[in-house]
Amino acid sequence: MLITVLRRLRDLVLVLLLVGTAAFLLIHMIPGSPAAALLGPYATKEQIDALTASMGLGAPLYVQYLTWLGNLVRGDLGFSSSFSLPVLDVIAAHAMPTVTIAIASTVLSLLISVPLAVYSVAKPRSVISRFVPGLSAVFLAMPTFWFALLLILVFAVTIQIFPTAGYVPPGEGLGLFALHIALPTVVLASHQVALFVSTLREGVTGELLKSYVRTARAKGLGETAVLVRHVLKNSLLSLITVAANSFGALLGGAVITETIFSIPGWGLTMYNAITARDYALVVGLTMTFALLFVVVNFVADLLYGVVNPKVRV
Amino acid sequence: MGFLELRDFGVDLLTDEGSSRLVAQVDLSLERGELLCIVGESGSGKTLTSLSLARLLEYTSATVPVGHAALDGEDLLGLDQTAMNRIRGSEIGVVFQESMEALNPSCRIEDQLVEAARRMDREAARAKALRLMEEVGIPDPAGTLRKYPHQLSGGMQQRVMIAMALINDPSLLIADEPTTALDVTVQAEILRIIRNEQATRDMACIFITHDIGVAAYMADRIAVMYSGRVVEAAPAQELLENPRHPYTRRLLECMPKVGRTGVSRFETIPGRVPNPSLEIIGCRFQDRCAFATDVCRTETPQLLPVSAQHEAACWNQEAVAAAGFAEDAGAEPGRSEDTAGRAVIARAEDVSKSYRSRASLRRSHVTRALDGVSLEIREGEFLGLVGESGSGKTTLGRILAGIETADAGTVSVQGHEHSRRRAAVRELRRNVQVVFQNPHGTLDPRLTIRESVSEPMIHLGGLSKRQAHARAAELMSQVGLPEEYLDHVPDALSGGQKQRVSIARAISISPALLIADEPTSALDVSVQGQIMNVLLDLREQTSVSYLFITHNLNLVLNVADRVAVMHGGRIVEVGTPEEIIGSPRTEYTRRLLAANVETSI
Amino acid sequence: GSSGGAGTAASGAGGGEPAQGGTVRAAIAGDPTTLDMGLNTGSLTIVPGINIFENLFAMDESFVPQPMLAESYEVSEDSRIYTIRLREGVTFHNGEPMEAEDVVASLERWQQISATGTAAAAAIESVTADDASTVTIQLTQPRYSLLADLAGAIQGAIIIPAEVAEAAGESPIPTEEIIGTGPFEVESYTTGTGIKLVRYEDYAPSEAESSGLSGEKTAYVDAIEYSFVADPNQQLNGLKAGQYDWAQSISADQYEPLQNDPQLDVFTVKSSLIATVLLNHNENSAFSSVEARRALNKAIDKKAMAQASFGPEDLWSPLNGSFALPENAPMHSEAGSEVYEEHDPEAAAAEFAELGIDRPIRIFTSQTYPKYYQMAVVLQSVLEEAGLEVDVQIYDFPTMISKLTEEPESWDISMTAFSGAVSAPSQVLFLSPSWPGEYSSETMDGLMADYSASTSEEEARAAVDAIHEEIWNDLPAISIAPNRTLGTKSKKLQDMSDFSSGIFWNAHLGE
Amino acid sequence: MTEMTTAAAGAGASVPTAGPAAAAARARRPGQLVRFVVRDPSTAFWSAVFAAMVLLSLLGPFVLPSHSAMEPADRLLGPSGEHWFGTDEYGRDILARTVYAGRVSLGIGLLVTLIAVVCGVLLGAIAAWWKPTSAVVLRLMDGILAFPPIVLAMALLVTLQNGIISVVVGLGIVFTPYIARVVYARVLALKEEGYVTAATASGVSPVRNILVHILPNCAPAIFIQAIFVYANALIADASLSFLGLGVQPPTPTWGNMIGEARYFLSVAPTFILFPGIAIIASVLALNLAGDGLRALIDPRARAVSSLQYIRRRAARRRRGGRDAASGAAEAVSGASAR
Ligand SMILES: Nc1ncnc2c1ncn2[C@@H]1O[C@H](COP(=O)(O)OP(=O)(O)OP(=O)(O)O)[C@@H](O)[C@H]1O
Ligand SMILES: Nc1ncnc2c1ncn2[C@@H]1O[C@H](COP(=O)(O)OP(=O)(O)OP(=O)(O)O)[C@@H](O)[C@H]1O
Ligand SMILES: [Mg+2]
Ligand SMILES: [Mg+2]
Repeated sequence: MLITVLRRLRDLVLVLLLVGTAAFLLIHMIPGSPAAALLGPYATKEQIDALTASMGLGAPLYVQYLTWLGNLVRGDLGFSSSFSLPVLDVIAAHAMPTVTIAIASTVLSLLISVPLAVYSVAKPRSVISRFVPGLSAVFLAMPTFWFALLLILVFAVTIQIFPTAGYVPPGEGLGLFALHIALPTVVLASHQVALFVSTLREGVTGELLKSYVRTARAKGLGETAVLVRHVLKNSLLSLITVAANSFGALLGGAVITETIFSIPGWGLTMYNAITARDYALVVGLTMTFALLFVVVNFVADLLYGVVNPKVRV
Repeated sequence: MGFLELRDFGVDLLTDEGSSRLVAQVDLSLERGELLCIVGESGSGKTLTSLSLARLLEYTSATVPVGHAALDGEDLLGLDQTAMNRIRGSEIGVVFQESMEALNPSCRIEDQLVEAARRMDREAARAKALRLMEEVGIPDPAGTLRKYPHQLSGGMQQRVMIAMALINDPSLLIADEPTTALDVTVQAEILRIIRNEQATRDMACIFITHDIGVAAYMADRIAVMYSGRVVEAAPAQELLENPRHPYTRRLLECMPKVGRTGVSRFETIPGRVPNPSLEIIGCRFQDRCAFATDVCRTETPQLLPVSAQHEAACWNQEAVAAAGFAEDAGAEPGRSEDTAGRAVIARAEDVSKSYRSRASLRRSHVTRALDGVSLEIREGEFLGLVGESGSGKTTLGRILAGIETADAGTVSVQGHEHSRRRAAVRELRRNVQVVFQNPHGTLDPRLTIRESVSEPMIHLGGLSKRQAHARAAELMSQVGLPEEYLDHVPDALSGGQKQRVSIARAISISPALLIADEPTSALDVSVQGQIMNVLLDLREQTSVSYLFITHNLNLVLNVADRVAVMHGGRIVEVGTPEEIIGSPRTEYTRRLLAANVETSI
Repeated sequence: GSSGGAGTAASGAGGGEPAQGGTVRAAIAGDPTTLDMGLNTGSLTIVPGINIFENLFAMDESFVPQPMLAESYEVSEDSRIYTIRLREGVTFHNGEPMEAEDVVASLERWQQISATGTAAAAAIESVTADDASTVTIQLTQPRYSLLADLAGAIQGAIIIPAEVAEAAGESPIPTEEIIGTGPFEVESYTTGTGIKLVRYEDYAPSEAESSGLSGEKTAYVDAIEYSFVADPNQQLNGLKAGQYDWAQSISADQYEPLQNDPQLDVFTVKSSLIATVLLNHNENSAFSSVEARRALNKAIDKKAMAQASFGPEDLWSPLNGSFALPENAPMHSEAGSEVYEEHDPEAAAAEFAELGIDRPIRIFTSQTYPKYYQMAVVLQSVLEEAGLEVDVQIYDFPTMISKLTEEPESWDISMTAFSGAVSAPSQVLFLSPSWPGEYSSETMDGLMADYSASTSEEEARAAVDAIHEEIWNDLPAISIAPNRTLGTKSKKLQDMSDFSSGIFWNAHLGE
Repeated sequence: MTEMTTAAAGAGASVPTAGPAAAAARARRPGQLVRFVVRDPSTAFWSAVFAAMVLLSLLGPFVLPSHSAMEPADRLLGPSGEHWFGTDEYGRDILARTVYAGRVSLGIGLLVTLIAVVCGVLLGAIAAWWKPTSAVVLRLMDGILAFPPIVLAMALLVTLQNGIISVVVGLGIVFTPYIARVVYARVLALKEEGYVTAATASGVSPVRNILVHILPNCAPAIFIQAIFVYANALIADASLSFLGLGVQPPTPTWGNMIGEARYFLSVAPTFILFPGIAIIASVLALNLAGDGLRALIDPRARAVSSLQYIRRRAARRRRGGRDAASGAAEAVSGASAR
């Protein structure tokens, strides 16, 4: 166990370093500077140069990189130029919406898709089941922003039951908070549900052909018992991987959805940080995403073990 | 009216064009306490028949049982699946072929057993499960109940399956090749358990096997299936002694015989089993039959009573009965050759090999596959290597062939020690060739037979592509295949034919040593004979040595010059077949021999 | 709604006292990241900033500087000494009174960090506090634009407490130290989400009549809540759904449809931009020669371009070539308009052919500002019609700016817009050598000096006309048309000034 | 952006990781293919839809009016006889642009897929065959998966100065792991196949072994995965364009058309419709055709589709009730109705 954890940790550190370095180099490669961003569109070159120097960004790239590495070792992700705050504080401050939406969307999707997929396989000729495969295919093919625009038009502009955009921290009222993250969550969940349903449908149908199902039927179990007691658990395996990947990706901030709905989560912050050439923040966020991605997948492996005793950790 | 009555029972396959009959003319009846074996080669329709009977096949394939089937007077084919569930749960128990697959990998044994129980509460079910587990010979029943299937050995899993099938005290037990994947010794135990349970519970039992030896050990009655039809059915003794169908007869002749050594030829049935869905005018065995007459080609024989209990579907029963059993066609069995004085061409000294398998994320598990093994193979020698599953036979073969490297010890072929140098590896490959167990996997499905056979000649033999292709034709005749097969892809060939191609490929560069790793285990007994004959002929023609790996002790005792017995990664005994049969030195060898005798004729 | 339906601030004072209270919900296009209006030139900072900060002087309705935090001022005979008396009773949001030393420190910082400030600094010898309420500015040479410089809103000379000014230096002022003298003060700034301003209860209004950014200011509403909504479409949706009372960046395409909306008002804002084709004078540029620039000027149909990019006429009229909006009386000029109006594609094509430009014209543009991107697209087709090859390169805005400055040999044309509310010709960025494009001309320098040396309105007027004349003669850049900012608000929000974007004093919420 | 990786992840996970290569060879037989089309008309239909979109985008621009001709007076018109799909904000014909954008979008998708396949196959095969490299390659793939595509896209867009190349390279990198993982798993499995061992024993060199025996046998799996990558690349390209990080206008892509159209959602609501439908249709066609084709080569997927087939047949049989064995067929459909 210890060895496994250590090996995982080593891999994690490697991935983080790789990702961090890549982000560092890439963002510095992009023209433009934090100073220019701070000064706005009508700043002159002199002003920009002066501010750049005073921000300590004048040094050669390798020196800046080594400094960054040195700080990183000490757990210091640097200082965000656009927020004038330590990067970690900025990341923490913007965690709430992204994490909530990612969790809400994933949980909601699982709650919907698992029964739906099982039902649609079990009762293929019911009305709902006939529409499930087609609908999930359509939702998988639909760019999320397209669906988001549609939802806004219907639910925020026409019926006006949800706000069109914006965000209210849960501290200022849970109801308002929920109202504001409702549409983005639905947008992301629509895609996830489609993904999960199609994964699970395939999983369940595939499992149905395995011999142990025949054994269960040979015991005289009814189809419902066969599905729920035997097939479901085994077909969750592929879903776990897919769900973890999808959840991990959402934790990386759904940039487009957050932009459309003006949700100040990690995705929008990342987008703004890039626009503002906030070097430290871009690198910090990138590493946070990578960390969460790896951790979520590790947890998925653990879960995998719960379902599949063969690979139990 | 028997307890189980099948009248004109069959199985239809639904296709776009309509339906085709996969299984037909099954007329069988079975009493309580009676055990019926259905035997037949792979693809003869045994599984189709038995699972259609239990109405289990319809879920996963487009098949429909037709005709008439009644269990204790109840019409099985007229029921809907809900009603069938009731019957399946309480009246019919099923033991499946692949126990590992047939158990739910993610559920504990206990849950799987208990959920099968009808008409009792959880506690009673648990208690009963525990009792049954003991009954089927599981050492630590309580502990095992808490385990998951993958934590059990194949034999244990099969016992669990049996316990599961018995938990509702069914009146009919269907066992579909329950021992095929198991070791001889384990197989013997499982067979005993089933026989016992069947007898003590007074159950009717349909036992399916492709091994007529097993059938002989188990059955009260035997039904022989061929290409989806029952061709002969009779009380076991009667069928074995007085077969009336030429197919039954050939099957019996093909069996390796106990106690013989130095055999140089096996009986075979030429040709292939026709696909059961084919419409054939006349007898389905006509092309392979020595007794076939004109009527066989024009009219389909029905099952005709031979005696009160004995039926056979053959127009020429009398002729079949009249002909005596063919003795083994080869040189009359005699002593195997003494190879002691010959030069050693391959030698393993004190070879060890361990595998670190990551059984789970937590434990890494070290398997000692070989533990100080020493072995010599002499020029022209046929060395048999037997042992239970997992004893390290394959590993030893792979290490000798240089596909795997040993952790410790030395291996040399023709005096050269194995090394990683390119030239040495080439030299080794030239000297040692391998034929693998699974004929389906060993040929690249995308290459033609010609390309596959030519590969070693081009890469090791230094032949040009043209030369190699030309020589491929010769090789085909050497392994008894028509030349036109060279342009086929492997899929067009049967298992036995593929195995011959593998052999052709292996001998194409005239290796000094041919390692054959269970080359016949996946094949039917009739085809096994063909393959063995090819190998034996080669031995006559060239001075190639064999390391012949198998768990079929009978087979290897029949033909080998020397036999080595492996157990738990060690070689526990080496000797001539006569020595092994006559005076086995270890307890393990004795058990192996005993198990073999039980299931042989 | 009707266009121009929003009256000026003054009209509010007419009837009975407007309703007090309520919160204005405003949507702006993004997180300004800093509210330091003295430093940041972007509209995201300025829009909330003008409600927080005040300068010594402020522009009135007709862009003439009027005393704001100043009570009065005197100019010496030789125009070199400005003595400014500060208004009594003005306090900062932190409760401290505003005193001369704060003004001195603020102006020091302004001279360091602001483009206008640094330009002015060349003429400023010293800024001193005579007593607590008097500041003297001593110049080395006359600077006619000094008051206008002090009144500017872009990187303006905002007056902040001395300790804040000194602590910040050249860096942005941290959010918790955003302290001004304006009618609203910062209550909270949640990065990424929004800003909340509340009425500054101790605000001391000027007694002068309210006009433009100057004069009396009354905060009727209790608070202003700015939400950051990046997508203009979403701002509109929010307005329609009643989620916002005012939105900063509604697409001009909505101008006509919204005029019929029963809930919303649309209007154009006075302090808007002048859309301009920026030309590169670098020797590697196709437009380093004046002939090429003239051919280009002839090739462009300004009206068509304005129409294609900005839509309805209200948004780009009146069409003329001045660098200042017509409302900006001191700076606006019709001089050179005959060149501006020249449109002769055939002649242009012939001239280009004669010049033998044989490589693609490189147009840099950014989709960050869709309108200017659209201008680039139109320009592309114009040039292609004139027989030139065109290579439009699109970057995000920071990249484009950085490339324009750092790779001067890599481009020929860029699209942008400059403020039409400049208060001195020196604030016209394309005339500045430090602005991308490397324009420099001794003639222009001389005319600029003339303007600075002006001592009377007439002299200044003449200089402004001469500068316009020279601009259309030498074509440092080509002004296309005013680009009116669209003001969009709900009808509930009344009496909002249309002088500049986002003025919330004197505005009030109806029932 | 992130949304797109989710989709790709799904495709990644649902593709076969192993399966007898024999199945692949079987699938090549034309008879089987025809039978499959009959069995699974939906696959045939969606393949045809995609083929039609490709053809249209290749040939359409020759017959349609120019996609770049502007008519400022006719801006933002709704569909009419003259402009079937209406006009955009410059008065350009949306039909012509949608069709032309198909060329660009589908072309980009194809290039992305090619890059991902080439890199993915190389990396996957190397990592699986030479064990020591696997750690490095797998970490690299993890790194790419965990890396926010938007940073990469932005950096590439700016440094390469060419929207098409940067999107192609960027997405090529982003999707490489999805191919590499499949190849890795397949090669790892195929490495244990008898015929690969047999080839080794026949003196075939590792490189030749990979080229001759392994890669061709995982080609079907790669092909199927490539289809899903293609589909997801279309969505990803659109997402990048939506953020202004994709192919830059005036070159139309479906994504940047939607990106532009969103500003005119309330003025010209049909504008956003057509490029959107084009994306959805092509992605849908690719995904569904891919699903069907996968059933041809992946034994598990084939089993799934045959189970569905069984049910359909049973249902049809019951409705038709045309057979003598209708009692038994009843049982079949009874089973399937559950
Ligand atoms: N669902 C099906 N569709 C088409 N053909 C089938 C189906 N199931 C079985 N068959 C064919 O029917 C024949 C008999 O199959 P069956 O599984 O009963 O043989 P078996 O005697 O059990 O063989 P084995 O010893 O290999 O288990 C085979 O040729 C097989 O290919
Ligand atoms: N590649 C491998 N990785 C891990 N363990 C292995 C590997 N190959 C073999 N083993 C283990 O080594 C032991 C010996 O295996 P080997 O295949 O040599 O046995 P065998 O005698 O050929 O068995 P069988 O009769 O089942 O073929 C077994 O316990 C097996 O699980
Ligand atoms: Mg079978
Ligand atoms: Mg073995």
